Amino acid sequence: MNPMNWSVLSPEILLLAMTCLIALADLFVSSPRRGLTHGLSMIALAAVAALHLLGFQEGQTQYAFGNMVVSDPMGHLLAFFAVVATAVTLIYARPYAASREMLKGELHTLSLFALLGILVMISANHFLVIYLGLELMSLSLYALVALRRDHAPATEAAMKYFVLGALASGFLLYGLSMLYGATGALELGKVFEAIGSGQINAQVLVFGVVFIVAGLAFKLGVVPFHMWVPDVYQGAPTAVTLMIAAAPKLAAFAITIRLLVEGMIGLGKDWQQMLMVLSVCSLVLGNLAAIAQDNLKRLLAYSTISQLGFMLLGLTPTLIAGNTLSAANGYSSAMFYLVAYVLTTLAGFGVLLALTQRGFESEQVSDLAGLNRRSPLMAGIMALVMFSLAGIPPTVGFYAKLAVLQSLVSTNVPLYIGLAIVAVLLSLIGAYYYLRIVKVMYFDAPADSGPAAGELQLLPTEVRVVLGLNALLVLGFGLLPGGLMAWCADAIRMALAT
Amino acid sequence: MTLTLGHYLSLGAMLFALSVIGIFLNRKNLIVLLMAIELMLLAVNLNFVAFSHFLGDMAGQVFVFFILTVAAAESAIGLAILVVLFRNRSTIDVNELDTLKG
Amino acid sequence: MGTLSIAIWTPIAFGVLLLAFGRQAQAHVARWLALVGALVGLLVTLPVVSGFDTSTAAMQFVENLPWIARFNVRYHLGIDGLSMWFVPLTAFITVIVVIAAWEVVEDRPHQYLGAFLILSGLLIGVFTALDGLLFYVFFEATLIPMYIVIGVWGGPRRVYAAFKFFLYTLLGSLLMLVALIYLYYKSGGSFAILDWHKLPLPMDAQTLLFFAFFAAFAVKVPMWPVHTWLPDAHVEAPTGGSVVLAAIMLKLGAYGFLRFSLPITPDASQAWAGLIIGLSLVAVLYIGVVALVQGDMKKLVAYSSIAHMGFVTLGFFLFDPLAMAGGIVQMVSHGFVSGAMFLCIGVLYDRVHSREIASYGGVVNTMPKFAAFAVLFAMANCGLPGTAGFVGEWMVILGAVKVDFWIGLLAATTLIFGAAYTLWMVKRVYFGPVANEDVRGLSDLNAREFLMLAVLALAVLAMGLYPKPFTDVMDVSVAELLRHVAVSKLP
Amino acid sequence: MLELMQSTGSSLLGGAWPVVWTLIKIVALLLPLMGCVAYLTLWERKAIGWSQIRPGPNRVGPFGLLTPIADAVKLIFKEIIIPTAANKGLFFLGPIMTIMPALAAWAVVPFGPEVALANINAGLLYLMAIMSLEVYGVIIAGWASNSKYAFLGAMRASAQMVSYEIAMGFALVIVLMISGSLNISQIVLKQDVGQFADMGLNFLSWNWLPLFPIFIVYFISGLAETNRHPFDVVEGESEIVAGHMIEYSGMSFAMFFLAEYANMILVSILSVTLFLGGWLPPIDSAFFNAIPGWIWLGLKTFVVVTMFLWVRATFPRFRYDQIMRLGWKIFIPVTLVWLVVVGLWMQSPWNIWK
Amino acid sequence: MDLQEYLPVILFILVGVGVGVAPQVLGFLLGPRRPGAAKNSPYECGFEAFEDARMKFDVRYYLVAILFILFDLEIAFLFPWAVSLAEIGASGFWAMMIFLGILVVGFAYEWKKGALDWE
Repeated sequence: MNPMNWSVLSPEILLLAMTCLIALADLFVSSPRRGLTHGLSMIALAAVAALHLLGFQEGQTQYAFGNMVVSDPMGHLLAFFAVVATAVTLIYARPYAASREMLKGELHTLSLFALLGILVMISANHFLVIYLGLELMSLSLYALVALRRDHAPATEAAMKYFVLGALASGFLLYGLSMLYGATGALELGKVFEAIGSGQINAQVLVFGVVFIVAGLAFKLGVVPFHMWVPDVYQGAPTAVTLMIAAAPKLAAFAITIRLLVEGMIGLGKDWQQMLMVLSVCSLVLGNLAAIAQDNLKRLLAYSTISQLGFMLLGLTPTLIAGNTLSAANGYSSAMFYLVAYVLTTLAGFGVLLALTQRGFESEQVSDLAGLNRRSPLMAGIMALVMFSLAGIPPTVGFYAKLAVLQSLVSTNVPLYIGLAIVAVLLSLIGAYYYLRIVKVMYFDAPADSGPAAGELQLLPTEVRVVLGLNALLVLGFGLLPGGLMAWCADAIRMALAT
Repeated sequence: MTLTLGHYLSLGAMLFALSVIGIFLNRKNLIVLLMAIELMLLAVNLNFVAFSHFLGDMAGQVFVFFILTVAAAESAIGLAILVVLFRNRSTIDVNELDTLKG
Repeated sequence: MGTLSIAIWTPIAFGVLLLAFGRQAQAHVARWLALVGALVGLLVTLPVVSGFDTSTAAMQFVENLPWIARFNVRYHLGIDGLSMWFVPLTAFITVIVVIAAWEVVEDRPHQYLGAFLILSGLLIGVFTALDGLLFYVFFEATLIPMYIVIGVWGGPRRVYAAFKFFLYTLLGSLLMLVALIYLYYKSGGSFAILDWHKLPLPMDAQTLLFFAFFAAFAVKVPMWPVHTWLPDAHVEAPTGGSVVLAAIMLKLGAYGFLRFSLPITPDASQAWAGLIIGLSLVAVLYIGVVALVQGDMKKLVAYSSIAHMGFVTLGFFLFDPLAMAGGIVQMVSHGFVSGAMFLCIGVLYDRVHSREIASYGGVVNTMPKFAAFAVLFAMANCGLPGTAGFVGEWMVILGAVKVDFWIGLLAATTLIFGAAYTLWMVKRVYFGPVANEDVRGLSDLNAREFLMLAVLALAVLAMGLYPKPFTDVMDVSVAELLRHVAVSKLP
Repeated sequence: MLELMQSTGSSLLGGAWPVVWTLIKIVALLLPLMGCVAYLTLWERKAIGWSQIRPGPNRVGPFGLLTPIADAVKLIFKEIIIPTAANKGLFFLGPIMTIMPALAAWAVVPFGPEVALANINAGLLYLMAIMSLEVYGVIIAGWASNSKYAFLGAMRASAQMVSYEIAMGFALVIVLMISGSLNISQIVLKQDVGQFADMGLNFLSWNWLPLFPIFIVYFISGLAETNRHPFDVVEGESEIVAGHMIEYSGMSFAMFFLAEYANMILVSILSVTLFLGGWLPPIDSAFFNAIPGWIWLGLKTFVVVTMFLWVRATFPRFRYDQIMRLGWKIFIPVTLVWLVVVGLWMQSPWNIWK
Repeated sequence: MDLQEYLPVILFILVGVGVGVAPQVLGFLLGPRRPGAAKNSPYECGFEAFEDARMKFDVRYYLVAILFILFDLEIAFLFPWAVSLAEIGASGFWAMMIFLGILVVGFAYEWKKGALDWE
């Protein structure tokens, strides 16, 4: 057993300490604007993000706490994005929450705890740590969804999220218990060894894998485990929807990689097929169902389902005839896809949140009507987001799709090339409803409701700057995606090398 | 008759299946849903304990400890959400949770 | 930054500037800024013309920088005889569009003009990209401004048209994307188009690739039967949109055939040439007939565009140097002519707000100067010798006759159809007695309109009377391309 | 004699003998317990009477010694009323769930070294578990009655019980820390060593001295757990009459009554076991050592039980919010602090529990 | 593990149930049975019971229940730790102190939030 190696987890420890501090500080020194809470949160997040970035640049893989946690470049990178996503979410959420009597200290503390769960999940190297991280994240998010106590849809969404989330945890746990039984180990490395030894009852293993994949699929929200996504997206306060939509996906991706790839690459052919089915189903259902939506958040929920389906495609091409190169290619593509998705989603919800001030929920697609006349900047950002989600260059979304398609086609297996074509055709359907939003914003006459251009100027500088930066990144990574792609590739390469 | 691992696993699987069925078929009462979730975690616990016993490895039982704790936290949050929901909607009938659809 | 980069990014920079700082209240500033941007954009393309070396088929003005290291994508630009003319043409048309929009577009002109400037840069990017992915990025990105332009400033059914335009073209290009990725994989990790030209490919791969490219470019050209988006888009688009669509965007598809289909999949191209020729002839003949019965001027011109583009594809797939050069010349000339036609319709529409042929009659009586231009362009459109329209069509027909008399004959009928529908329209709109009060109240061209039509008329006449500079540029490249296509790439 | 019984029994009954033998032991434990409970009620009335300078019950039998018997006979022959609106099955179950834990907990109480019905290793854990079940009886009774008073009483009682269970749990944890075993016999024996025990002053080595605050917390929590005065708002006569048992009569009511007193004795005996050295004599002298352990245990328990009565006779009733405040805001912090103190103490060189 | 030791426990529980059942049955058998509408209605100080007794009640009871669950579990964690404190040494002790520290943060939070106030 190696030493505790506390420094490996220093960002997480720092975050925990700061969160506790913030929780208390908010109680004792609270103002209606939560200036102190917000400021401290930002400082904490900045510090944690910086630590992770430094860790990523160091590029080392370290184990700690008796091999229970691992810190590798992939983890650092995902964690960095998760922290940034949370920080951005909080910045966007503040004016929104303030106008809805939601700006309690809990918004920050729960978000930070959810983030902590995410970070723990990302650096997990042990079933127990995965589970604890997952639950810390999930429980915080359940509570966040219900943060508007007197808002019936939010509480209903919270209930649904809770029940299905708990169900997912149950599935995942059941799968983990099966794996534990089959391999006699809870540590990922040992599980991997045991599976590699070939002396394990394959049936139990596959049984376990089925449940694990189902549990992960629930968390990612892909068909057929997507039921919660639309309801929760729609019902939750928009700020919280963003919290659910962005950073947790990174964590789900991390455990997918850790569990399936690092832990069970030997069972690749089993879970690959499952993922394939899941992703195609998600693409079909997500894209088709989104067309019929009038609620913007619900539409984005279905869009998320299809986006994650596309992302999962990147995880399917593994180990074609032992070709780990194509596997790494696929995983890094999926990772890039996810990061691009998170970035875009942040900007999209950022606009929604900016538009929903002053007691007006900008939830219906029709609420965006004529946005271009009210606020060309917001409309522009939203259009950029939509084009990015649709995968139209020169936005980051295009390269995400390109990367995944590339990883599929590069296998040179007809099945995968077929998948690529199916994915492409389905994303054409997707383009339809993304375009519809652009249409509403640009072509339709302005709606009476909604903030006027003047009111949008009242947005806090902080929000405007971050939103602008966010949009610039969506476009900027579209023009120069190379660096980000290289990061993802490096991260995955190093993760697989160990 | 000696109890083999298979017996425990079968029981665990049955409990698990029961709870899943309970979650999906139950259309009346949210409390029953919460209980089904607890049952599900208990089924998992049974699995872990059985495996832990037959493998001679304590780690599984430690895991159970954590699951129990988390389950408690989970039901606490579940109950809290339930109370809030009831105050808003005056019902905990699963069928009546239908404002969100599209 | 190289010449081509400047040509691409100058208009885009001006466009972004307009979008960022333009205000509805200061529309005039926006117009002048746009005009300056368009003119500067045109100026910076002039070195391309003056510095072009007609004696080589190699790429010129090459810029080659790493872009996305992960996929070995490079910022690789360059032009040869096939693409050279489209760079200044695009910039030129953009100037015309800006002028055409001057007082006409009152609703947020900064956004309108900004979109066109950006579109201009992107289009130049498509014509100059030598990297497959770079090409694709420009190719796709052009959809966004066009979609917005049609949707915001278009006619009553603009939403439908915008969606149809976007989704049709997106469908094709997505398949092309898969093809590009496949080529990337096949070539061992390179997106360089020129590398792909040398890539040996088995027949079945070639066939699949050919059809993937076909899907993208045939929609864009558009070829029958995937042309249906075009009439809608043209009819609903504002004048500027129609002009750019007809003059430039349709050429993207044809250019794609030249740059991708023919050199990368020569064997499949030869094998399926019959299909393309057949479809082209259908376009020429059938669409000609369809055009004849249109009551909407814009629709008529739109169908005529399809017919003319049929000529282009026909010329390409005859594998004859004359026909191919004719196709390219036709592309350029159609750029001028169709643009001019749409502008003429725009001039009328601005005054009467109707595009129906039936709403007009005897325009020549009230707008003599305008009618003169209109008739000139109509003549060009039906390929009257001495105008730009004649040169390309004539070359294609000659080439076709060389290859197969019957193809040539069928192609030649287009002259008749073209003459029929164009002249009939001219007769109904411009000649005869003044039809109604609207026409009676028409005022003739103002200085701005006169300027832009005059410039176009000059171009049309110049190209028709002295086409040598155009063909000179192409000859070497066309010959090189045909030589390349003639060699089988089967492994 | 016992050996003779053992051998005859096992030869007669074979495999079932251990069960029968255990049953015999249980009965042998229960009967005196029931007697104690019965006479505890009498003792309570007497003690309170004396403290209020009045004689207390003295009509039935000499000094009123037969009063409990008369009470029992009266209760047996009283009608058990089941309210129409009540939930019959649960109404019946309520008293059972109340009396069962009160008795079952006795299984692990040690009456001397190795003298416990079940000398299980997880004894304390078992106690915690079984005592937690007590709440169910209250809740079920309150719910089944379908009466507002009963319902409110049950809510109050359960909230109060669970609140104090936390403080009690922390107290037990602290005891565990220094004894290092969940086996209750071990916990007792552990108290017999130490510096003072070496000097012969065993009672100073018992846990109550180093854990004095915890002992107090435990005792008061015990009062609250059993819903005894001054924490008996559950059945505050002036507000909700008899709380969760208001609808019960006759023998059903007697079950609650029995359980309450059985619990009192249980809590007392546990205080003695955990803090006051159990069956151990207070001073290491030949005379004291000669007295059997169960007598010491009984004596100590009697003293503690009498403290229950003394408290009842002396203190006014707490308000409900005061009860909750005491449990959450005073006891939990106190136990937490003491837990840390004891922990640090054990880490320090002055650790006395090595 | 010696499960034999648990036999008395199980038996005792059964006997405990028996002790609960037998007297009640006895009471039923020996006591009179004279039901009446007034006698069998819920006791409400002589008033007619006017609505279902299973009414909404104060949310604070939920709060207590939820807090209890959480704290009781902390205690469950402390149990094995306390038992083995001598063996796990200083690192084990400090690990639990961290845990308790976080617990105290939560406790302070509840306190300040007013979750522990009854009024």
